[in-house]
Amino acid sequence: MLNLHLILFLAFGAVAVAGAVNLLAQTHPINSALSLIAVMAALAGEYLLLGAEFVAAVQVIVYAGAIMVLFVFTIMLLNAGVEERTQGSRVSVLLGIPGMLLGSILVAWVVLRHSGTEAVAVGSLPGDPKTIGQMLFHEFLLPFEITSVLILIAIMGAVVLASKPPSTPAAGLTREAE
Amino acid sequence: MVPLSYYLVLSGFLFACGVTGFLIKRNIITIFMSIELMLNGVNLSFVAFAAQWHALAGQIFVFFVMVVAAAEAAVGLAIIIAVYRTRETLNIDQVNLLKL
Amino acid sequence: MTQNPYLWLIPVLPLAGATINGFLGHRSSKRAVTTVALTFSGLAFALALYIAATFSAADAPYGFTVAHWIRSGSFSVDFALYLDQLSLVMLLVVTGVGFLIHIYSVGYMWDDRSYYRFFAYLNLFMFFMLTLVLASNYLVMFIGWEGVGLASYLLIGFWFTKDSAASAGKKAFIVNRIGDFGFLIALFLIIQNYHSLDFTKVFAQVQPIAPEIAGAGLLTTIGILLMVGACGKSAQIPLYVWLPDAMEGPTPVSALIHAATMVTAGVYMVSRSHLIFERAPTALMVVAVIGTLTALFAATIGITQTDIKKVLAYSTISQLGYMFMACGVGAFSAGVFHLMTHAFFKGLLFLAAGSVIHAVGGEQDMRKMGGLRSYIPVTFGTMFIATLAIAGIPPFAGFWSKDEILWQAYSSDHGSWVFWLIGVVTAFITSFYMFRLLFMTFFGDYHGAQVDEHGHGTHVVGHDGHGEPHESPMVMLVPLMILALLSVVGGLVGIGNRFEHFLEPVFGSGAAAEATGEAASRGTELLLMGISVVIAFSGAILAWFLYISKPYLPQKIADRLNGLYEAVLNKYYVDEFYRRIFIKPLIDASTNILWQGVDRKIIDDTVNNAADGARHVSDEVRHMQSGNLRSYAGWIAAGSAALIAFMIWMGVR
Amino acid sequence: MPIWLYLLASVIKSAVVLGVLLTAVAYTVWLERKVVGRMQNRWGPTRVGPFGLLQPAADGIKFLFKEDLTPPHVYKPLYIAAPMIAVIFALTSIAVIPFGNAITIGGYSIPLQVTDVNTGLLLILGITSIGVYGVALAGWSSNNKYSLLGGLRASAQMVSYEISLGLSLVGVLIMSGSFSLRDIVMAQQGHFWGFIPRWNIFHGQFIGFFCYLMAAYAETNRIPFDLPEAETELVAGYHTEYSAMKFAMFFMAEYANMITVACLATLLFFGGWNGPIFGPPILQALLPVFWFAAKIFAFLFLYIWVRGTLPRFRYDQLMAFGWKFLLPLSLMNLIATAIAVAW
Repeated sequence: MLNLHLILFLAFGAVAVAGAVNLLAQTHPINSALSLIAVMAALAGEYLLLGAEFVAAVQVIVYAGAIMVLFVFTIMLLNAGVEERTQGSRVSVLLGIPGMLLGSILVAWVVLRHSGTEAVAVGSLPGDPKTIGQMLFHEFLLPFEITSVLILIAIMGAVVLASKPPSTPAAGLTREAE
Repeated sequence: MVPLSYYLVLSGFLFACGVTGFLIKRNIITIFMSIELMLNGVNLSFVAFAAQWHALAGQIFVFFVMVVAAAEAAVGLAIIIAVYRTRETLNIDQVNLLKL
Repeated sequence: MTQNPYLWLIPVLPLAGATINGFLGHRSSKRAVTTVALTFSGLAFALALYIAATFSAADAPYGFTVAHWIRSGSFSVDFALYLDQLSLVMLLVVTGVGFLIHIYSVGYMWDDRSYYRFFAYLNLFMFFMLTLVLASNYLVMFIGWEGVGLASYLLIGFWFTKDSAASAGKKAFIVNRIGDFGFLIALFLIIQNYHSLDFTKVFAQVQPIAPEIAGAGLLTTIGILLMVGACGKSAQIPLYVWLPDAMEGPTPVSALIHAATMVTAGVYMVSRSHLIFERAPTALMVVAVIGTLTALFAATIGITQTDIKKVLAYSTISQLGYMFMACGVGAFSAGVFHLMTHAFFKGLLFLAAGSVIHAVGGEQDMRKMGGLRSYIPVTFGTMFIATLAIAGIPPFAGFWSKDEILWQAYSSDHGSWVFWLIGVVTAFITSFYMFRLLFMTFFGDYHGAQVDEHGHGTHVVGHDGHGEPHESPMVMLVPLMILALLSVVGGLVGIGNRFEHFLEPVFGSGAAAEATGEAASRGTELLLMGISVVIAFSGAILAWFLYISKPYLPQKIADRLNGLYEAVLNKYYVDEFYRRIFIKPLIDASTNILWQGVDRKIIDDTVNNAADGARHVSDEVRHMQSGNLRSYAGWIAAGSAALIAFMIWMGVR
Repeated sequence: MPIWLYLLASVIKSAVVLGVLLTAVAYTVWLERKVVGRMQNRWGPTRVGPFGLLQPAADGIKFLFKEDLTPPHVYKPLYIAAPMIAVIFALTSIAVIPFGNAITIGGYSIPLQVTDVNTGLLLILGITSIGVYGVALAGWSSNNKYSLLGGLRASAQMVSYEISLGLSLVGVLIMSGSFSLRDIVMAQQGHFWGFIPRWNIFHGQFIGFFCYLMAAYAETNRIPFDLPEAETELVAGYHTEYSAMKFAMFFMAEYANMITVACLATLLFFGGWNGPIFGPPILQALLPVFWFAAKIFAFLFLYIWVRGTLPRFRYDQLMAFGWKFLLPLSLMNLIATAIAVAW
C-alpha cells in the first residue's frame, strides 16, 4: 500500500498543481473558477488520504458546492469577459514576483532542510465527524460561536452591499434587468 | 507513506500560485479566487500537520478557515458587484481611485 | 475636638440653594426662586444660631470630618470642618448679615432679568464663604478663599453686558490671583516644614518656637506671604485697586461681599494664623504698617469721591486697614471685634446707599442728590445711625471697636504712638467724609430731577428714574432697620472686654498682655477715648460747616489746593501707575516675547516645520500609494519575503 | 474475500445499478407522460408498443440520431462539458445508496450497495451541491439571455435550498447518530406498538420530512419550483440551445436526480428497505429490494402528481419561501429534535 499511497498523493497533487497553474494561465474568469474547483476537489482527495474524511466532505460541500457556486454566479451575473491585459502596475511584476519567488524558495529550503524521514500514514488520524464535533463544541466552543457571529455579520454586509440603491438606477443594473 | 514535506511543498506551491495570481491577474474575481487558492494551500498544511502531530485541532482550524473564507466570499463578491455597478469594470487596474 | 454632626449642613444648605436655583431657576417663577434662596440661607442662619446657642466653651473647638480627601504618603488632608469661638463669630456674621442681605436683594433685584442667576450666585458665595470660615485646614480654607473669589467675580460682572462691569470683574479676579500666589507659596512652605495643613497640627508645631525677633526666619516669610494673600482678598495696599471698581456689581453684592464678609476674609485668615504672626514680629510689623497706611490713604481718597458707592468702597478699605492695624499690633480680638461691628454698619451703609440709589432711579452721583431726607425718611434714619456708628460716636457700635483698636495701637507691646496718631487722623477723616456723604445726599436741595438723564446707574431696570424719589419697599427696609439696631447695640458686647474674653481661648496671650497694663494706664485709656470722641465730633462739625453752612467753600479749597486735589480725586494715580509699571510691560513682554517670540517663532514654527517636513516626505512617498491593488500586493509580497529572510537570519526556524 | 473478487463484485454491482437506474429514468419519463396524460384526461403515449411501453426506446433512438446542433456563439468547451457534468454527478450519487441487506453468494456476504462509505450522506450532499455546475455552466456557455437567466436562477435556487435540505437532514442524523445510510436504515427497524413501523417520519421527523420534500423539489428543479426552465418565460431556460444527445443528458440528469432524491427520502424517512418479509428464502432475499422499489415508486408518483396539480411559483415567491419560511422551519425542527434527543 506504500506505493499506492504515494501514487494517489502524486495523482491528486498533479491535479491540484495543474489546476492552480491553469487558474493562472486562463484569461477567462470562468475557466479560472473551474480550475479552482478542480484544485479543491483534488485537495479533498488529499484530505481523504490524510484521514480527514469529514474535512474532505466539507471541503467539497462548502468550497466547491457553495463558495465557488457563488463565484460562478457572480461571474455570470456580471457577465465577466476575457481579462484585459492592462499594464497598471509595474511594482507587482518588478517587486512582487521576485518577492514571491524569494519567499517561496526560502520557505521551501527551510522545509526541506528540516524535514525528517517521518512519513504520514494513510488515515493515521481519524477525523470522523463525531470526534470533530465533540472537539468543536468543547474546546473550540467560543471561537465557533464567534465565527457564527462573523458569518451573520457577513450575511448582513453582503445583503446591504449588494442590494440595489433604491432611487439611483446604476448603469450596470439596467443591463441585468433586461 | 508520504513524507510530511511533500504535503508542505504542495501546499506552499499552491500558496505561491495564489500569490502569483494576485500579482498578475487583472480581473477582480480571479484575484479573489487566487485568495481562495492561498487559503486552500494553507488548509492543506493544516491537515497535514494535524495528521503528523496527531492533533485534531489542525482540522478544526480548517473549518474556521472555511467559515472565514465563506464570509469573505459573501462580502467580497457583494463588494465586487457594488464596484461593478459604479465603475462598470472588473479590471483592477481601472479601479484605482483610492490614491492621492 | 468635639464632633458636631450639624456642622457640615451649614455650608451645604446654601450650596443646595445655589444648585437648585442655578439649574432650575430659569424655568421657575421669581417667587419660587425667592423661596428657595431665602429658605436655604435662612436655614443656614437658623442652624448657625442653634449651634451658637448650644456652643459651650468647654467643648470647643468643635469639628467634623466630611470626607477624606488627599492621602499621599505621610501627608494627608481631610475635608474637615472646625468651629471655635473665632469661627463662630464669623459664622454668625456671615449667615446673619448674609440672610438679611438676601431678604434685601429680593426687593432690590426684583425687576432684574437674571433674578434667579443672582440668587444662585449669592447662595454659591455663601457656600464658599462658610467653607472658608469653617475650614479646619488651610487647603479647605483655600477652596473657600478661591470660591468666594469666583463668586465675587461672577457677581461683580453680574451685568456682564456692560463693559465696565465685565472688566471690573476681571480686575478683581486678577488682582486677587496675585494675592493668592503669596498665599499658595505660604501653604507650600507650611507643607514643606510642618508636613500638614491642619490648623491644630501646624499650630501645635508652631507653638513651642520662640519669636524670631532677630531678623526674618521661616515664620516671618510665611507670615508675610500670608499677608500678601490677605492684602489681595482684603484690598490692602498695594492690592486694593480692585475694590472700588467692584462697585460695578449690584449694591447688595457690594454690601455682602465687598463690605461685610468676603473682604474680611483676610483679617480672619491673619487672626486664624495669629500663632504664626505672634512668633514673627517683623511680619506683624508689616501687617500693622500696611493696615495703618491703607487706613489713612483710602480715607483721604474717600474725601473727594462723588460716587456714593465709591465713597463707601474707600471707606471699607480704610476700615479694613484699621482691622489689619489691630492685628498688626497683636490685638487680634480687637480686629475681629471691629470686623463684626463693621459688618453691621458698613453692610447697613451699603444697603442704605442701595436704597438711596433705588429711590433716585439708579443715580449714584452724590452731586445729583440732596434733600432726600424728607422723601425717604426710613433710609435716612438708618443711614444716619450707620454714619454715627462708623464715625465713632458713642455709644454706637463703631465707637467701641474703633476705640479698642486705637487703645491697643497705643498700648500694645507691638504698638506705638505713631499708629495711634495716624489712627486718630484717619478717624477724623472718616468722620468728615461720612458726614459729607450724609449731608450731600440728604440735606440741601434735590438736584436730581433735571440731570438724571445722564445717570450712569440705569442698569437697575424697571425703576422710573424720572419721578419723585420714593421710599423703598418694606422688604428692603426691614433689613435696614435690623442692621441699624445691630449698629446701635452691636458694640455693647465689647464693654468690659466681654468680647475679648469670649475669644480668649483662641487668642489667649493677647488678653494677658492687656491685663498687665490695664491698671497702670486706666487714665491714659480714658484720655485717649476722650480725644477720639472729640475728633469724631470735630470731623462731623467740619463737614457740617463745609457742606451745609458754607457750601461754596469746598470748591474754593479744591481750587486753592489744585494739585493735591487732582491727585486725590484721581486716587493718587495709582491705577495709572500700575498700568505704566506692571500692565504695559507685561502686555509688551507677552506680545513681543511670548507671543511673537516663543509662541510664533519657537512653538508654531516647530510644529509647522514638522508638518511641512512630513508633507514633503509624504509628497515623495505617496507615489507608492498608487491606488492599484496589485501594486500593494507586490509590496506585501516583497515585504513578507524580507520578513521571512529576516526570521531565518535571526534563527527562527 | 480476494481483491479480484471484490473488484469483480464492484464492477458487476455498478453495471447493474447503472443499468437499473437508466432504465428507471427512461420509464419514469414514460410514467410521467402517462400519468399526467390521464390526469389531464388524455391518453399519453400509446402508439409505440403496448400501452406505449416502447416509447422510451423510441425517444432514445430519436435523440441519438438527431443532428447535434452547436449554435455559433456558444463557448464551446463548457457548452459541451455542461451536460456531461450534469449527468455524471446525477448518476454518481446513486453509488452510495443501499437498496437492501447484504446477500450471501458462495459464502461471501455482498452488500446490496455499490460502495458502503460511512459518510455516505455527506457524499451525496457534496455531489448534489456540485451538480449545480452543470445547469449553471450550461446557461452561461449558451450565450443566450434566456439560458443565462435560467442558469442564474438555477444556481441561486439550488444554493439557497441546499441549506434547508441539509438542515432538514440533520434531524435524522441526530436521531440515528451516523452519516452512514445503512446505519440510518438499520436504526429504523422494528415497530411502535407492534404495527406502526419505526420509521423516522413517524418518529417525530414529519416537519423534517416536509422541509426535505420542499427543498428536494427545488433542488431537482421540478414543478412547482421549475423556474430555471420555465417554458413560458424563459423559453426553456438553461437548455434552450441544447438538442439531441446533449439535451437528453440534461433530461436524464433531471430524472436521475429525482430518483436519487426519492431514494434518499425513502432511506431517511421511510425506513429504506424495511417491510414485511415472508415466504421462501429467495423471496426473503428479494422482498427488501421490492419494498425499497415500491417506496421509490410512490415518491416518483408523488412527483408526477404534484406536477399535474400545482402551478409554478413566481421567482421572488420561491426565494421568500426558501429563506423566510423553509429555513426557519427546518432550523426549528433541528432545535426541537436536538432538545428531544438530549432529553
